[in-house]
Amino acid sequence: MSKPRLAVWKFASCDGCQLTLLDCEDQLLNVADAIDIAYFPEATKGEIAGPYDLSLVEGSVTTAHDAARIHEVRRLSKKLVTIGACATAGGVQALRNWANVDDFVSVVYAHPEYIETLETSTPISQHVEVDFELRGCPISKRQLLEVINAFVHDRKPDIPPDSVCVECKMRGTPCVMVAKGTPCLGPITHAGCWALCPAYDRGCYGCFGPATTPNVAALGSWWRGLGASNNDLVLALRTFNGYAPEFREASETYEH
Amino acid sequence: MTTTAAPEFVAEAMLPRPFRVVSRRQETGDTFTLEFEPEDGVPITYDPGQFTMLYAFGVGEVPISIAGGRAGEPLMHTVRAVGAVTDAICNLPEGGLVGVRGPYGKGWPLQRAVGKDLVIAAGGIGLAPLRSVVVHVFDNRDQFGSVSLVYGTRSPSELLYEEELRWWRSRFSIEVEVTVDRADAAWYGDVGVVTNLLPRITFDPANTVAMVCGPEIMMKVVARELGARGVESDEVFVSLERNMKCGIGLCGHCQFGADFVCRDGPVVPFASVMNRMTVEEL
Amino acid sequence: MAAVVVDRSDIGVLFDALTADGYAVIGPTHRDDAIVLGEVTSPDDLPAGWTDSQDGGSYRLERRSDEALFGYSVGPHSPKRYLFPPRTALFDLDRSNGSLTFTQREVSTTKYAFIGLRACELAAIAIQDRVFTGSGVVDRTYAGTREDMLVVAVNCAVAGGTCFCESMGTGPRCEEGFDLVLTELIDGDGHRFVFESGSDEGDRLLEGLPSRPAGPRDIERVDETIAATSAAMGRALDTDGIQELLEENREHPRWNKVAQRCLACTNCTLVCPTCFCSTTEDVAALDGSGGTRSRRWDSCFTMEFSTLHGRSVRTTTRARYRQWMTHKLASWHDQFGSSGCVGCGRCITWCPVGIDITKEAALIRLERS
Amino acid sequence: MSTDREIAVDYLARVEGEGAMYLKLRGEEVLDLQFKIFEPPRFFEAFLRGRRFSEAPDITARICGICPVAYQTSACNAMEFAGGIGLDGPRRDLRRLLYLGEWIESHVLHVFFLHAPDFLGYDNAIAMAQDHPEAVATALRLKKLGNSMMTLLGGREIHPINVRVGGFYRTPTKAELEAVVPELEWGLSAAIEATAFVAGLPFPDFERDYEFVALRHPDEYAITDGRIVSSSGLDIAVEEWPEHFEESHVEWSNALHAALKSGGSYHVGPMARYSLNSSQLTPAAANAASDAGLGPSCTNPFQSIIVRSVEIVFALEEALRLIDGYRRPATPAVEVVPHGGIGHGASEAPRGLLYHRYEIDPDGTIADAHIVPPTSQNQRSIEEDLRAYVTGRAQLPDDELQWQLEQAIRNYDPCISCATHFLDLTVDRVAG
Ligand SMILES: Cc1cc2nc3c(=O)[nH]c(=O)nc-3n(C[C@H](O)[C@H](O)[C@H](O)COP(=O)(O)OP(=O)(O)OC[C@H]3O[C@@H](n4cnc5c(N)ncnc54)[C@H](O)[C@@H]3O)c2cc1C
Ligand code: SF4
Ligand code: SF4
Ligand code: SF4
Repeated sequence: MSKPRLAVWKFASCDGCQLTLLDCEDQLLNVADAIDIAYFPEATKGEIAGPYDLSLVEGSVTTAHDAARIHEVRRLSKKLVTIGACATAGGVQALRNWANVDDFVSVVYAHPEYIETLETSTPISQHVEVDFELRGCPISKRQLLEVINAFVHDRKPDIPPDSVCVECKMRGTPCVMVAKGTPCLGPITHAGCWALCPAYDRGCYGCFGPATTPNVAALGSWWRGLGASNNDLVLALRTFNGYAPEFREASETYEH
Repeated sequence: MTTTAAPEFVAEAMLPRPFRVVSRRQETGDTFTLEFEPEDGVPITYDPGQFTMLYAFGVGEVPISIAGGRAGEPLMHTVRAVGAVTDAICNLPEGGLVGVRGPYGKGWPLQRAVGKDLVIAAGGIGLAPLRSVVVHVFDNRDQFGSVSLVYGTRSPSELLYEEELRWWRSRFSIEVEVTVDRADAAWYGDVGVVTNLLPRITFDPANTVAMVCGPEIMMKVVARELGARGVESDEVFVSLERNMKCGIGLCGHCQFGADFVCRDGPVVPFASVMNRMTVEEL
Repeated sequence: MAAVVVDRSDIGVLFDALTADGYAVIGPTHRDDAIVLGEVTSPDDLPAGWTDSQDGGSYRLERRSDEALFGYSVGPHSPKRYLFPPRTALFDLDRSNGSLTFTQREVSTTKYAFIGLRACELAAIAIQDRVFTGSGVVDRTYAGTREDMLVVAVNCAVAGGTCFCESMGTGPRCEEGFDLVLTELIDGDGHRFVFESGSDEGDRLLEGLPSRPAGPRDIERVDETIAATSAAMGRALDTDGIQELLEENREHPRWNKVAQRCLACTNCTLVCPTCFCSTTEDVAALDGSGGTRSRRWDSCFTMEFSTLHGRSVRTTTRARYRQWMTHKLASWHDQFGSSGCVGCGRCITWCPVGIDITKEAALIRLERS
Repeated sequence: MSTDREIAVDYLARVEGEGAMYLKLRGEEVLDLQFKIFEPPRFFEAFLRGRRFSEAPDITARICGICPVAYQTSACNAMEFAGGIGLDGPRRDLRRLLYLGEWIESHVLHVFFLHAPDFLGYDNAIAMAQDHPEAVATALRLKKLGNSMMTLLGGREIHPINVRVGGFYRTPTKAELEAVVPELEWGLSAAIEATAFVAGLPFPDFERDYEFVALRHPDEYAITDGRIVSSSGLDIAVEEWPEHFEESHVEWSNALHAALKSGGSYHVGPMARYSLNSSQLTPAAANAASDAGLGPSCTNPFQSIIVRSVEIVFALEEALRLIDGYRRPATPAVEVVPHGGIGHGASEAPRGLLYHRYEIDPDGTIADAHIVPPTSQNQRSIEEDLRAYVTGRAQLPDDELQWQLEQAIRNYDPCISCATHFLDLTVDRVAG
């Protein structure tokens, strides 16, 4: 039986999500046994031509070239899974979507005319059909392995879309919002990180993006009671998943 | 502390036994009937209407009604592929292995129907849990008065057990009426919803037990229609469906009001749930 | 056995005795700005001199003027963490060589001794006993841990800001379900504990403690302490006819109101000492040779909880909140013969936005249909 | 007759990010050489404007998934500078310890997964594992060790959540740190062996006279802070960076090129650190270096792989020392309140000096941000290496030349995600 072929693609990103695969030290060789790592430029020079059975796509679309390239990736891939906040929600670079990109370019570059970029940073799903979106900035190792496992066995990945609070409580961390008045995005943020931040004595900053049906308005009023300003709310909602619809819309209501 | 049954240890009750697929038949586009034999040779004895928890390796476990399998026969399930687990089960080849726990829940009140007329009404996949009732009736035909089966699906291609349906019909000892919502070119039978068939069948409303299984809306409509014909709502039995993770009243998922559908149902008298069935998202 | 008095200076003997008997001793400890359960090996591990101030969505630790060991009310943890752990492996699967084998996981053999459980927590354990062992099937993990467990309970000397055990008839005095119960007294007669035994095991333990018989003055002080706690309850819930009230008000507008504030974050259910919902999880080896199935905490507040054919039955937060509260206060009576709420106040305190079950019930009563 | 040749690598592999190389040759003569970074720009410096000073560590971490701690540290340093404090005592030790975890992880990744396959002729480490299973198993275990230090101190290995301006959110207990000691001890001996293995690789005969730039600290091999020094005697405080360095924008790259104002390219990274500070290495690291045949400095960029191995040894030894002396601080962080002003911060990322500069408004809002990552500082040096390397080797067949030139780029462990604000190789041989 021939092994399924895996390809790892990079768009605008920090490389952290694809590094997560290399960070699975204990499982890496098993993964390589179960699937052919056919295209993964960060880790290998060798390259097996497509089509690929599974494509992991990291990063968002920010250039005209990438907007075209993603269609080619889709064409070459049986299943396409986006990995991380960039690919799933546009990433931190989507903060440009609220600004004038020309201003942005001139802040960073002396010769803006050399820079080709789009006005917006957009998630992969705005360009092509996506089979599964894995959240997190960065993604969790455990969940990445679950997605690969599910794919190899032709099943749906078991990635509960609950709030971070579920994991926080399972972990036994006393709620930082209740016990210390520290603002926390946990109740509206997608689980998967094993409620890391509260366990380290800080509020969740939403790096996994919105949970299902997040009640941002209710959490927002509570935050204000804890002393947060509208601008604090805008900043908190607009980080790595700011362009996810639920966070985006809510942040816009706090802007005025 | 009173216990209704001999205490059973749960993790044991949560522990499936391996069963092997001995036959697989495609019923419709997405529905398959599979028969299973226990690897350890110990068969499952059940009441019609009960269900098992079927476990697909590495994917998960789902409740599935027992469609048949009398003493000495393999365990029969009819499964519609609608999601992760049911897809995996429907894709099993002959010789494939699953885990089986059960049987669980309260089945159809066959004893109560002895000496009475019996109305069996099924919609779609709802015929699966009623199939074993029909089989039981044929095996014990003299225990019941007039028996009728009304069955409806959305289209002719979605009819389950077509061959058996034809055979049941040919026996004339029970009345079989079938309808489809939308006909195709080859269909020369009835068109319309199941309730349309009810006026046609004969039963004594004062001495009838009805067993109904299908989508919630269909069960409500049939029960109301039967009520209008004079059947008491506590003689109408419906089979409820809720998400279940354990099948034994511990996971909490299947609660419908105070009932744990897995344990207090799935078969319940319509009278006990009709108020609740009108509450949205209960 | 009659009540005895143990001095603060001698209380360490109890910890030593339990440890010597092979118990893992679990008690209140001060961690992460809260009082949580954890392993304790001596009275030094207890949060001496701390108390808490609790309200909807707020919990703060404060210093007491004395060095009381139990001078606070319940924290975010309950014994549920140990009896019904957040995640339990059920069985392992092996699919090598063409067969499928399921192998039961062994039940944990840890013997727990809980120190400092309150009356409401004893009531909650009694409820979970009925859930996990009382309805025909017996949950092995629960029953296994429960069987060998020992309880040193405490009569509450302070009522928390969200406590309402008085209304639920579950406290503050510990009536049953303990091996030992103590009342902590600090006054002119010193810092001491009045112990009463509730079992043979309790008798045995008491015999090993340096103690003196409790005098009438000590007993009087215990009664006064508990009475004062009863009088100081932070909350109250009118339970009169509550089952009918909720069952008849399933379409009450209040459900919509609360849904506007509710985050459906699950905190209330997970801190509740009686909530018992769970789901299952499968982990399979990448090569398909085997795997493990586990059970983990779940909550009726998640969207997935009631999924049927790819769609949730309770899509709205309104329906989910109603399910939770109606289950707790109403249908629980039909299922397990008591309320599902013991009045510990955790769901009020630990709701990140301070939604209050007592207030919601009162509002439905006020505007009942 | 000499023919003009073009060698183009459109997508360089085993580097972090997207880059390319273009080379145009006429016979032996290099007509054109470009090391291109086409990683799309992400505009961190622009959207940092308007954010709170306290957000800089978490946001800038996202510039690079390979060296987030470097970004967090330089950002914290800059904010602390603006707030008028410098971290000291156990909080500084923890910052250094976390950073060492990143050095170990990043260096092991580069040495064994990205670079060693070049020398041994494999496409990747997984292919290498077939013939060298033990070396790869050891490498994986070392990498995991680096990651576990980051997880312990930072919460997770990529984009740690525990770093804040002024220190940490939660500090570990001594017992938590001591739990990793046995694995660190194993790691130290494994890394010493690995250095010997790496020292035995075949190195091309190639030396260059670099202007090295790195941090230097009076008491230790500098990582988290220090003064900026160079081989030609520059010795400045971090806040003097703008006076001595400048960045320019070339048409073929999305990464800015940096240069010394005094003229010319310079080189940052392990070779620079080693060459400037090797006397400050810990004893086992110093021994490993001399056993591997390194002198007090190293000017063959292909041998940077040895220097990285030596730095792994150093990192493990230093980690053991820090854990031994650790006392948990009373509070995890010190309060830092920058009331406006300018903050400069630098630290030694695995790939070299990483400089941050922020202008902060009186209310703590970032008004301006400027970030100079190591790879953009090395761009010129890389191009110069390539030019020098081709000279005398232009007769090599295209595929061999391409492989060696790619290797010459990978000598720098270029992190292109960082540099963009940055690989493919194209060689054009023009018929002449
Ligand atoms: C008592 C009873 C008897 C049933 N008998 C049959 C039968 O004979 N044939 C048949 O095809 N189907 C039957 N079903 C429905 C069947 O259980 C679901 O279709 C199945 O659970 C869907 O799971 P999935 O993983 O394939 O789908 P997904 O949509 O991927 O399911 C996700 C999760 O939701 C749960 N879930 C989803 N739908 C249901 C549901 N309807 N009931 C319970 N849990 C659900 C599952 O537990 C699953 O873990 C019965 C259900 C019940 C309660
Ligand atoms: S989602 Fe975050 S971690 Fe992943 S590539 Fe984007 S910035 Fe990096
Ligand atoms: S700390 Fe945050 S994630 Fe944890 S329970 Fe509280 S609100 Fe939820
Ligand atoms: S708690 Fe929130 S911010 Fe922290 S790692 Fe988890 S999802 Fe990300």
